[in-house]
Amino acid sequence: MTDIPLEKQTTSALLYLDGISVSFDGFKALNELSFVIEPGEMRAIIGPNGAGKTTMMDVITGKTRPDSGNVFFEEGLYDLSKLDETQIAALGIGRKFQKPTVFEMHTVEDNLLLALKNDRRVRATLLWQSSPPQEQRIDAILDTIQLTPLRSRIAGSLSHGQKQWLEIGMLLAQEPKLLLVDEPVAGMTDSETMQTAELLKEINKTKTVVVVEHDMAFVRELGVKVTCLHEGSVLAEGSIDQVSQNERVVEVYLGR
Amino acid sequence: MLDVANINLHYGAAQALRGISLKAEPGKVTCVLGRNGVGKTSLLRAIVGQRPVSAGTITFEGTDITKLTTVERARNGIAIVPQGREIFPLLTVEENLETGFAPLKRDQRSVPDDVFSLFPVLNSMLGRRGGDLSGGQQQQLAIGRALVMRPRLLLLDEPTEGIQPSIIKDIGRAISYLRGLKEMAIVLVEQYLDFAQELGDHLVVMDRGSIVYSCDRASMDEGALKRALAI
Amino acid sequence: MTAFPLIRILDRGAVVFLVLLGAFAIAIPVLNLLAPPSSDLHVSTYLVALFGKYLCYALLALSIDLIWGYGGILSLGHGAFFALGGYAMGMYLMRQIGTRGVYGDPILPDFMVFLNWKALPVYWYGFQYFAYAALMILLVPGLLAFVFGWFAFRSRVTGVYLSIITQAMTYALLLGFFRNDFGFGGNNGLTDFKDILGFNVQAETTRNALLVVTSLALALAFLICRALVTSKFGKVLVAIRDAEARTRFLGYRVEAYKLFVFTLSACMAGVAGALYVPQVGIINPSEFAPGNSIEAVIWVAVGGRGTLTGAVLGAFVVNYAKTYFTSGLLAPYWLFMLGGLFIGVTLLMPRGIVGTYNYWRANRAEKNDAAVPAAAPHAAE
Amino acid sequence: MRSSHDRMVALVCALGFVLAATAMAHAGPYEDALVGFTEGSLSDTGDAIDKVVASGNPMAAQVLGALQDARLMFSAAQKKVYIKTKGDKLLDAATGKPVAGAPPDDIDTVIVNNRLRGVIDAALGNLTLMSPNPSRRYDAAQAVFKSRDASALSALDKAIAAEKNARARKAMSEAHAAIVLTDDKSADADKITAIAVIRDRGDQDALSLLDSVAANQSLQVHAAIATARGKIQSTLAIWNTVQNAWYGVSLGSVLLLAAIGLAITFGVMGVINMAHGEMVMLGAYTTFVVQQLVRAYNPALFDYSLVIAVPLAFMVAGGAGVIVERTIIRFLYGRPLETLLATWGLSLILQQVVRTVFGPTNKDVGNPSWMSGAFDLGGITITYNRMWIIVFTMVVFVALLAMLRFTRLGLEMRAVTQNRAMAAAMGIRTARIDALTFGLGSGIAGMAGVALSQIDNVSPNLGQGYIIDSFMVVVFGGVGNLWGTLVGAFTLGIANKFLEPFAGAVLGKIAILVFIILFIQKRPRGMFALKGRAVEA
Repeated sequence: MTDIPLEKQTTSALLYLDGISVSFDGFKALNELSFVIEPGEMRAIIGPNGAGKTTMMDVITGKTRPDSGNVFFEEGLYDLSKLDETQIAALGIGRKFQKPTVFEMHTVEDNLLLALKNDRRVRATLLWQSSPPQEQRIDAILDTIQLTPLRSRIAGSLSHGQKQWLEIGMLLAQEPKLLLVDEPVAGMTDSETMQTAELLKEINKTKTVVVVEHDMAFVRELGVKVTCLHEGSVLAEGSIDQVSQNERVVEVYLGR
Repeated sequence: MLDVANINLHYGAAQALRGISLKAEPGKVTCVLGRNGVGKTSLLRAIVGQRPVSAGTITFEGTDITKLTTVERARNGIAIVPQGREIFPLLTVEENLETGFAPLKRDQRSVPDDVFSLFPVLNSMLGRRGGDLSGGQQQQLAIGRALVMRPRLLLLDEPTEGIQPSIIKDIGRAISYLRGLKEMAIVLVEQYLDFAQELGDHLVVMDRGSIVYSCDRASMDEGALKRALAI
Repeated sequence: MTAFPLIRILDRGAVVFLVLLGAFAIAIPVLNLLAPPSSDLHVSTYLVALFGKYLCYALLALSIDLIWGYGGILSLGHGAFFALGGYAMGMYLMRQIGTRGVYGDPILPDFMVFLNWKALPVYWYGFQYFAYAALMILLVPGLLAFVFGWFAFRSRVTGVYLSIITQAMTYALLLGFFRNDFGFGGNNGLTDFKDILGFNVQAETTRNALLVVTSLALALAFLICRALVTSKFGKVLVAIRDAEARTRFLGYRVEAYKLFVFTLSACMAGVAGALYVPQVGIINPSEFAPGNSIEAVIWVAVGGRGTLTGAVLGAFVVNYAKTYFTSGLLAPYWLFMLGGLFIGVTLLMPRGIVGTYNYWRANRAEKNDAAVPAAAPHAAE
Repeated sequence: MRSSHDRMVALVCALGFVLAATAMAHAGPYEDALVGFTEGSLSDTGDAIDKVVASGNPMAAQVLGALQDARLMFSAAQKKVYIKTKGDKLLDAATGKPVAGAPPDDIDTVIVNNRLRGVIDAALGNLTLMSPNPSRRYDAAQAVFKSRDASALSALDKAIAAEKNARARKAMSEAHAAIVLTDDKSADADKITAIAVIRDRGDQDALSLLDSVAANQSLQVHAAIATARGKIQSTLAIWNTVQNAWYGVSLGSVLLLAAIGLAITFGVMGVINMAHGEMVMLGAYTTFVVQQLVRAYNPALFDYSLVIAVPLAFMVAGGAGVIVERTIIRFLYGRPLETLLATWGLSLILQQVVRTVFGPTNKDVGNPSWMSGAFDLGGITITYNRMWIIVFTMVVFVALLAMLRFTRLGLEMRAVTQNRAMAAAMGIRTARIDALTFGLGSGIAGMAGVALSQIDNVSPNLGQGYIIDSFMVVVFGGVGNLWGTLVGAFTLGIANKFLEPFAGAVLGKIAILVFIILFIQKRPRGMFALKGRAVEA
């Protein structure tokens, strides 16, 4: 990347959202949102509709520019709020979208190949040759996401759950420092949901993960620190049990 | 009246509804509860015909409407107050209400007085652009707009979402008034328990695309309900 | 996927295509030069020129398929690159006329003498050298495409908007080249060519040679396209076509990819135009007409976009039909057919001939639970 | 120019005779003159003409008029000359009284040849300086202004002295000034006053007159000329700008007319209708057919032919639009690029249909009287057809806005545009609205065709000329925003016309296209980008 890293800020955090505000013509999607993700942790983000979960993802990945506030990455080396999607991706932030967006016309294998951490420039892709280490890497990922038997299938023909996993696999292939996972189990069966939880835990052994999810059973299954957003800012933070005891959380979820 | 018989619904490969069955009666409010992402909205989409069901049937006033288009269902007397209001931003309040004339015969084309007596604020803003209204006003407009259609089935999708308490009260009052008229069946999708409890005659809790708990107000077991909704 | 690029490039379809093309490129000249005019096998020189023309169209179609079929970029202005290449060649041929022109001016082409221009415009310098002309044939269209694409893709102009401004581009050039003071012969364009590299352009042998050269160019371009689309670059391209935003989030510079392929495609179109001019013996502004560009797109649609071979097939089928119908009683009905073709293909056969065939084969294969080869996308963009 | 000059040459000799006539006090020179017509030889006729003019007799003009259109008869036997009136009555040329009884047997028409016709024109030109009709006098004066012939001076003086009509008098004094200025013999003071008069005239002719003044002038005259020229040039420059602006507005209105329909189909429905131009073409041909029928059955109605054509064109093109939407477009929603190709194919078919039915050549569509001609407004000329097209465009535009704003259909259209799914859920028949919207857009294109038939060649390719421009207007103005289309059309129209003088028509057009291409890069949604695809009404 061409941009010069900022000097190290005094934060040990991998990701540090500092007072982010975003408003779409009047309506405040994010309101002075601040929180910290430590390296290697897994964080679940919950919250009712319109709490700003997806907007937060957009800000981190550069899809939306915040009106105010900064997003510091890697101990404050980079301010993501100044970079565009491509640069941010290149810094090692991978995103899985709410609605699975794999490349339908490509085989499972090619989907991974495209995601594989590699030189993204035109020349490189023109001259690219597959190499044993890369082959092994892909095999390994296929194994993790349990799609080995379907490696040469067209991604478009996969089941919903399989697509979700493929996309998670693509995240892994990017070898990002940080994974942003948006509603990974939406529309999955119970068993698929539980498998996904296992998968994410597995991934978390080596990577930092942020999961946005409504499915409480799933979040409980993950058993990690939970941040509850409401109206664009943090309402409560802590273990799932603490959060679900929290008066205000109960209020926003069960009513006023 | 409305009879939804174990329907499935898919978004591409994703299954949003799994064997849902639901009934609604005139003068009664059927309340569908559950956190978001569990398929409540998908259920309403299936009822108004915005998404085709992959299995099961939907019967309305004795006729099978499973295959009908959204327009035809609306013309048969099904009105929806969608999530996020979806009022027409560039139309004035008056024009927004008038869009409800579509299913009506020429001579019936008038805004019922109820609309203004329930939501006086609309009367004072007839000339304003829908997009310029506050969230609460838009919500009231959306309900008013649905009432203009003289529906016999009214579907409300989270009418309290992101609305300040005072207006929530108004909306609550409006819904119970409409129930009192005994002219229409009402299906209310809600995330917030107490709002649902005070209005719902039947309560249904959904999770991950299927119904996990249902009861009448009378036979309601608060504990079981809370557990079904548990976070 | 295999590690050996050559095998990767030459799948069954590609081999079949190249063999057919080769056979064609050999058979036609042989039958034209060796078979006695009396025999039924004899191919008239008229046909040779005609087929040569088709090959140029095929090359143009190929260039369009590369960006549309794989990159999802629908250019309605590719005729412009074709014509620019043609003009570059035309300028070389004009300079070759020398004193044999009507006015016998050693330097100035006839039309300049006619407009009593005193000196050769600077941009005509060097075109007496074939090498220079050849360079320009690639450079001029390429440069235009690069500048144009740089603006368009960087500011994320996509889909219909892109199509419209590409059309506007060729329209602007059309207007420009109609002007005499542009120095390209106004609406008469460039013609009355005498010889190319010392050979008489009218001569049978030259015509056959041109046909062979064009076939080679087509084959080469085809191989380049195959190499591209089967490479990782090609996969990225398709990824962009199907999910541009997603590709960005994977860290690819989408605009760079589009720009590269757009420019390359423009160069191919330029070569097609350059080969076209000596075979038809004239280049004039009408080549810039938006209609031509769109017609070229329909060749690709008919053959099947995103298949390369389909583009070539489409170019041949449609143009053969055109020749057949426009030169007969049916002439007045040709435009009905062409129009009908546009509508019919988009409505009834969006995959095109080859695409539909692949799709059908794939479905049959899928029953034996094998892989599904890429079928044409539904609605690029 | 040339013809009027010849006329003046003749006028001069004629004037000479006027003076001569006043000199000799001879009885009845007119009657004598008339005899000349009875000789039957051209030369005698020529002399006779001059003599008649010289006589200054009130009958003179009538006689020459009759002679000009071969209504002057003579009887060689009786040496008498008669004027045959339009009503075929016979007047005695000498007295002007109707002839009693039967005309003589040997009566015959006085022959003239072209040379004589010239002379007659000239003579009449002279007579007209005193003609009872002020506008005739004005024209005569203008003629003198151009010819600047010194010998006309005295006649002018007489005329000016007698002149009541201000316009004519001004013209005459200008003519007078012109003569004075170009006559070296006249005094500097007179010249300077003359220059003032010329300066106030302030048009191109005045400028060229000043330029034509001989170089050898005294200093103050030079100075006066210089300042005068400066002043005239600046006024001309201003008028020139105004004229350009007018042309711009005129072009803009044409663009707008062609683009409104597109703004609806493209802007509102997001459908790229490449056959839009052909809808315009259909409208133009409807006009042609209407005119043919009118000519055939009731020529008297010709002036109303356009009025009849407008609704018909709307129905024809609109109907075509609805059919197209039902049979093609609706299967392609959400596939803009395919729509683009399919509608292009459609445009080819429509063109060919028209070509087969009406032939490939241009069809001649006439301008009704109220559409032809022009009038001067200050220093600019305004042609009626351009003016009416601007008016028509505005009417269409306003009508469309009103329709969208106040009718049920308009309401439903806007609702569908802003939120298709919700509109359907409200029971609005979206499919029907789509068809009608497309029909409306096409219908307006058809009406545009009626207007364009008045200023453009009606040929099967009529539409193609407009399609790209219209797209540019819509895209530039901002998709889905009629006001944007309005502003876009006029901006482009005026910009185009102001570029032309510098860049020339074609280069100007290219410049505009390049500009728009660059513009779209910067603001892909156009000038007045709206959130979502919503029609502004």
